Amino acid sequence: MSESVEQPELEAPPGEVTAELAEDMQIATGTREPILESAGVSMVFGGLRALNEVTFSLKEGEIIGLIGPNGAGKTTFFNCLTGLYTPTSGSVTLRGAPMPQDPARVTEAGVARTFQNIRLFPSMTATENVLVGRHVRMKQGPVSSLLHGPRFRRSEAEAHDRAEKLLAFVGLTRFADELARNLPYGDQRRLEIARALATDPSVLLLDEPTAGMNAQETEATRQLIFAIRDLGVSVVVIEHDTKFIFTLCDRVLVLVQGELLVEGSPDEVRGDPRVVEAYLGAPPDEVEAQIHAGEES
Amino acid sequence: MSEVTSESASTTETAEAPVRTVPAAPPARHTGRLAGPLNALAPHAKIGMVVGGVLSIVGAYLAWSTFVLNEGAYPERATLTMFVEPFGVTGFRLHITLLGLATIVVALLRVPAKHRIVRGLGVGVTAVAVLNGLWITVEGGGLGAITASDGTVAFGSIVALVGGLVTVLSATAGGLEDKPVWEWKLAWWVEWILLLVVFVLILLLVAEVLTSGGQGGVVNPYAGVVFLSLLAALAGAFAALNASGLLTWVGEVSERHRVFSVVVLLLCALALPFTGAGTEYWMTVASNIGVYAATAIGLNIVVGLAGLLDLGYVAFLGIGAFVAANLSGAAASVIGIHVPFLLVMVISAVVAGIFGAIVGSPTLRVRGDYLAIVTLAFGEIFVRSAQNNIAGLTGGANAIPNIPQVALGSFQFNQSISLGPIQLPGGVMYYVAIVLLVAAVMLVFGNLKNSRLGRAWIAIREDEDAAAAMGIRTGPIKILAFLIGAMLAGFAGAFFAHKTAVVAYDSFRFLESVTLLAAVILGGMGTIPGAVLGASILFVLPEKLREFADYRLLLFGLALVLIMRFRPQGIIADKHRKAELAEDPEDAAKEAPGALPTEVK
Amino acid sequence: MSIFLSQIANGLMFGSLIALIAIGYTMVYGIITLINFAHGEIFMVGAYGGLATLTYWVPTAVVARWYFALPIALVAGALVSMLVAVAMERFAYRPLRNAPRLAPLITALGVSVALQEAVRVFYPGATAAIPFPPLFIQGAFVIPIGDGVVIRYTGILLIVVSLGLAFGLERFVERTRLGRAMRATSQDRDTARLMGIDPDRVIVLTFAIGGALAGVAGVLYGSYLNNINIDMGFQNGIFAFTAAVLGGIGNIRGAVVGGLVIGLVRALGGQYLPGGTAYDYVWIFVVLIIVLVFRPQGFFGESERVRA
Amino acid sequence: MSRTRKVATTAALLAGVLALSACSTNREEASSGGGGSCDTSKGTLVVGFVAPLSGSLSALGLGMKNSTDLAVNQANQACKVPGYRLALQAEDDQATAQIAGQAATKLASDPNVVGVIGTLNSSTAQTVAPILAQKKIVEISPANTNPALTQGDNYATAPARPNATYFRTATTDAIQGPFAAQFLVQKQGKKNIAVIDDGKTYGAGLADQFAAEAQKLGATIAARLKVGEKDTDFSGVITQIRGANPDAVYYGGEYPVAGPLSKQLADAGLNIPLMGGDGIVDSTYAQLGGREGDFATNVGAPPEQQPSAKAFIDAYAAAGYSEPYSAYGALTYDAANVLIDGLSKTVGNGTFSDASRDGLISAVQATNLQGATGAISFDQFGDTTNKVLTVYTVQGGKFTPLETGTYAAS
Repeated sequence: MSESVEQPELEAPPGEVTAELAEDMQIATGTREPILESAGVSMVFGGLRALNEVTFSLKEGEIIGLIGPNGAGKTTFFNCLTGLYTPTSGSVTLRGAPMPQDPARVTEAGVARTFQNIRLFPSMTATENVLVGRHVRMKQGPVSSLLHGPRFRRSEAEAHDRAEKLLAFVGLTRFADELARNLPYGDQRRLEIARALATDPSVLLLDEPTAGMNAQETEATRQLIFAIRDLGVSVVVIEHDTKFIFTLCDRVLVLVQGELLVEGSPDEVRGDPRVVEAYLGAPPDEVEAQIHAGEES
Repeated sequence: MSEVTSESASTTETAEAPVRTVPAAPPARHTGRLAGPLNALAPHAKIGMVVGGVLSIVGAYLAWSTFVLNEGAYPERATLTMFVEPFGVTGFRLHITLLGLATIVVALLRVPAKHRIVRGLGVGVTAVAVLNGLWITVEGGGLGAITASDGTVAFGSIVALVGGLVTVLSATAGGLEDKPVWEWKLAWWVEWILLLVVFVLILLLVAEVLTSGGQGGVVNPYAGVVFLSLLAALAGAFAALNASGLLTWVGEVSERHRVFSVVVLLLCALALPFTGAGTEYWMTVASNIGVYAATAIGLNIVVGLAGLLDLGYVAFLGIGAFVAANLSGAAASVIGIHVPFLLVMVISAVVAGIFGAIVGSPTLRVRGDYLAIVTLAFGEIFVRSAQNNIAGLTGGANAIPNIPQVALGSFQFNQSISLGPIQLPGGVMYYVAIVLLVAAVMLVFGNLKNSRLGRAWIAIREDEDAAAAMGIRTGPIKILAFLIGAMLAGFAGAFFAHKTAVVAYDSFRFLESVTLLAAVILGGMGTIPGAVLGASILFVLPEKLREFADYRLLLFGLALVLIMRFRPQGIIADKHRKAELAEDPEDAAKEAPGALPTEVK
Repeated sequence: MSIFLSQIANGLMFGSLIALIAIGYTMVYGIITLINFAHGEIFMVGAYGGLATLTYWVPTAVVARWYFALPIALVAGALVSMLVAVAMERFAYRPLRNAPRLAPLITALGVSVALQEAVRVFYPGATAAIPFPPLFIQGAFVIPIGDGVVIRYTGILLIVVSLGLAFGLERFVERTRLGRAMRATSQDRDTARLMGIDPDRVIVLTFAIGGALAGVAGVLYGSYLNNINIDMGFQNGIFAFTAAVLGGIGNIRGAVVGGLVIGLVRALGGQYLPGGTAYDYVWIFVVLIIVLVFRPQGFFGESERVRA
Repeated sequence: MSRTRKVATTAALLAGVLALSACSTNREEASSGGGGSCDTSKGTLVVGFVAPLSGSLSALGLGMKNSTDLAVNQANQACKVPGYRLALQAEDDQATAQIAGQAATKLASDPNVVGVIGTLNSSTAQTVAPILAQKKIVEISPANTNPALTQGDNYATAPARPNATYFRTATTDAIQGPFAAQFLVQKQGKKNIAVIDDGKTYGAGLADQFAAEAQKLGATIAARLKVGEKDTDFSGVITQIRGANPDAVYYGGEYPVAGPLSKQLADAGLNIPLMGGDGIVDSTYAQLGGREGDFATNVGAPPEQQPSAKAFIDAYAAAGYSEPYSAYGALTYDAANVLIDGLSKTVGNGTFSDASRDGLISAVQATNLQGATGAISFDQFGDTTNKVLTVYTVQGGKFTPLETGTYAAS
């Protein structure tokens, strides 16, 4: 049934929803201190050096873009940041503390992510997907889960309330009770973002959030990411679509063959000849192909 | 719960009409096999249905068997005719008559989804006719038994079969509508009364099904087929009711009054001893069903919610039972102390839970099929160890016999009770206790399912890596599923030990694990009533069809294959979260595993 | 010392039988990642097929001469098993090709129960163990070490045939066009399809080969132990699966090594570990659990891709 | 499409099932033995039966069922119980206690059930016996060997009968095991014996009793081992006992294992006799690998010397059952006849009612019958007093009687 529904016009989340959510989540400290940092991160698979001494830092309230040609090590770097990989050398720190080496603990510490190829829980409703995101912030032991006492109900109510607000935030209220697998493609991406936001992250890592989207949807996603920043969440985006990155991010990092090639404001990066060379070093049609094809797996 | 049902654009809503959607009969253009005859029949569908109904009734009143079968005429009079005894039909002929009458009435009235309803009725008539006809043929030794032989004629089954088929064909030709959706909302007390009536009807129906055909045995050789025939008739009636959308509506009403429904259902279950099924025999069977249902619910947590296949699950029932046996004061137990039953249940559950956690711990490293094999290995190790009387705790080949009955003061649970003039059968207290136990276990399952923990399990089942990325510590949570599931089985095991009075290793073999799994799958994975329904079916069918004991396992194996092929989601499909098994092939293909190499660590 | 060597010999004989069954497991899993639970029953059906041929269709004079009877029985057993395996693939597994993982596994359980019961109900006398005619030179020779190490001729036959078939099969898979198609399909079914390989045919072929080997194993088992029963499939099937995992699933050489290891564990465990022969199967399961938990890719497995 | 296929499959399955069950028709004309020329005006009395009829133990269970059926049919033909037709109602217990409990409860709640023959497993008897005792229904087991069933949990120290309705024609392990030991040690002069069992109630009990008596008589137990109940490869076990150089092997278990075990012993160069209990006495023992010179004990005098036994074997063959009567056939036949005999004494020319049950129990208790396994009567615990046992040896491919004796404790 969802396929037949007319797409309502996509726009930025209404201001009052954002304000309310920001109050609930209480993430912004307004300090603009560095949150997420990596120092000399290298990653070696067998004989292959996928990352070489990557150092970067993400300040609070910042949107950073991570670009680079296929095979540049973007996803590998992402996986190092989220605890899926343990770097061969170097360190990743969150607010100065070393990043735990376990995806669940990373999320608990406040770093949430989405996946390049959407990985929702397909047979759960949109609301339930977001509720799973609340898992880590809910206080329910096995015993209270069993007895459904007043504390349990309070925490359930809170979680449902938050889920409702998050769905409103990403514009999916009308799909609240729909199974995730039945959602249109673009909305699945938005649901994944809502689910990630449900973990109250201070850092959100988005892996190609506009892959497969048309211009209108891409624009809506940009507005959404700005709104997420307004919640006080710092954002790192991997993306092929350089135009999207340059109009979205405060800072852009270019990764080429595992090395951090350039770092700077969109304007600086756009004008940097090394970037153009890195991208256009390959024949034009291959560049084209890279933009449409997936990341290295 | 669902006031905000979003509706599809095509919905036509009128304020007063109770029916939300009255699907019109789709234009009758059939394709595929039988398309020609069906299209030809389409304009005359109404007449066809009426004719089918009439034929069915006529069939019911004709003679069905030319022979007088050994144990008396099958199953009643073989040569009943309209003129001798117009109202003298009972049994399967009564069922056919009722289905036929309903066919005519529905065909003539303006009823939503008329053709779909009639088709259900027709299928019922057909099934009853085929079953009884085949049976008479086989027992009577040839087709002569249902046609003409030795100067007697008996075309009842054939006429009824034709009637049923004509009904089905005409209804199909008339075009099958979609199921209508009803939106009546009545005053709360009217709905309460309605639910009460429905649940009491279900209770009576269950009692009727259980006692249909008598208890079987040599004195009553037709019990099996009478039972099957009743099932066939009920299936037809059920299909018709379902087609009318009324069943769905009642389901919604009961959803609106959930607590009330649950309480009434529990009371109905407790009232079973007061019905015709209130015999010691059915109390014993029901208690066994209860033990297996409780265990299957535990398994449902592991398999249905968390998606972890366990092939050695019956071991936890066994561990619970052996613990209880050792603490029962039975002479053969090495521990030889007697602990009060309630405490025993707790200890059994805890011990089983500990073993559950141990068996579950490989889930930290092993996934999918391999995990299933690990659990199978644990199950086999348990059986072997129990057979070898490990540490003297299991009695080995001699088992632990003579476990005393559970007693309240001087009252033993296997004694019968008198409530004023009503004499309740022996074993009724076990029945009551197990109903309460199963209710408690269902509550546990339901509460867990709708909690943070339950959602985490389902998330793990759906996509373990994504679940981890949502902050779910998948390892401990999976072990918790094993632990809680095993505890429920341990509870049931304590009960099992006392009810059966002997605990032997051979009650906990691999086949029992497969039976439990089959119960969960048959009933519907991940649903609350599914495991109970599945366990009931797997126990009641062999009891009612003891004639086929030799083929029991063969049919069981084939049934598993057929269920997986045709209805993998089980009888009660999980509404929201179609269990992993129920996924459409296309979807499964779409959700091909992602490129994220999460295993490398 | 002679006891130790005898147990080694016992282990190798039992192990090579298990290896032969394990090859079927490992090939099927390699191609469609299905634990074909019913494979043990295919082995059992092969034994009954061979026996039926000898009992009902071959003159006793022929049965009495092992050099005639043995090949007849082996071929008959292989054929029966192959037919059952292919039919099983066609009617039970193929419709579930794209279903979620649990579905075929549970189907396999159902097929296993149904096959075992079908033989019990329909094969005359199969409710109990049935004698199996000797199909090879009877007796044993003794290696004079200590008290003597006894080696039965049928055991030698078992080892020679099993290892020979395994070797031949490995050559087949490595050298022939069909073998390459099988390997391609096991790597990536969709790509193989693009290369013009019909995966359905390859899968049928896999089931057929695995079934034939299991049938041979069934007949050898019968002539080695002189009786067969309907339970022989389940237990030996589980051991064979363990062997397949042990060796690294999808790997024929691994299955053989795994089978031999299982045989040795059983023989030596029954001799030297606490509990003696009463617990010898327990040790196999313990090994299974340890391997699955700590080295799920087995001895020869290259990747963990099979774990999913 | 798949729908039609589904319907077709279901129909085919159904038809198959019905066809299968149609081994014999149920037309009145075709009825045989349903009373013959006897008067059956008072109705039908039911002889209940509980044993495994499906699964891997069904071989024994089906043999028992047929033997009971034979006794019931013969009784009907001979008008043993005037005015009544007897009918057999066989229930499957799936060899598990909980299903056996259901079957027993089902039989117990039928007022026409006069008595129950069964069960096979001692563990199922433990749950069946009390259920039947409550309703005063006689149970006679041809196969249970656990002493606790008749003499209570403290059978060794303070025997006390738990259920007055429970009897058995099976000889307990406590008689057969020692009898075999006396033969093997005293008569055959075997002093170094390996004892193996299959871990089941019957086999393990028998082997234990044998080993105890053999040691008492001065023999050494060279090895005490277990094999799996479904094993067929015994090379490991044989290698172990080979080192101990035994001069005989005693096996507690049944013939499907015993036969191959015997053969594999010989293959390993151990040309020593294997001895077992009644569980290995089967016509296929030698075919399965049993060797000339192997021994077995069996209950009662040899059939050749005893017309009643011969009569049973002939009648069984004549009845054309599709399964052999197997290990417990004769004992089951006797058990059924004990019940029928008691019934005919109790009912006489009167009618059977619940009031007759006490009388039936006493009648069975007072049984004195010449059965297929010898003279049958019961002691105060309900155990058979038939302590006549025969030692058989394999000659020319089958068991032939060697000597018959009465067990006396040493």
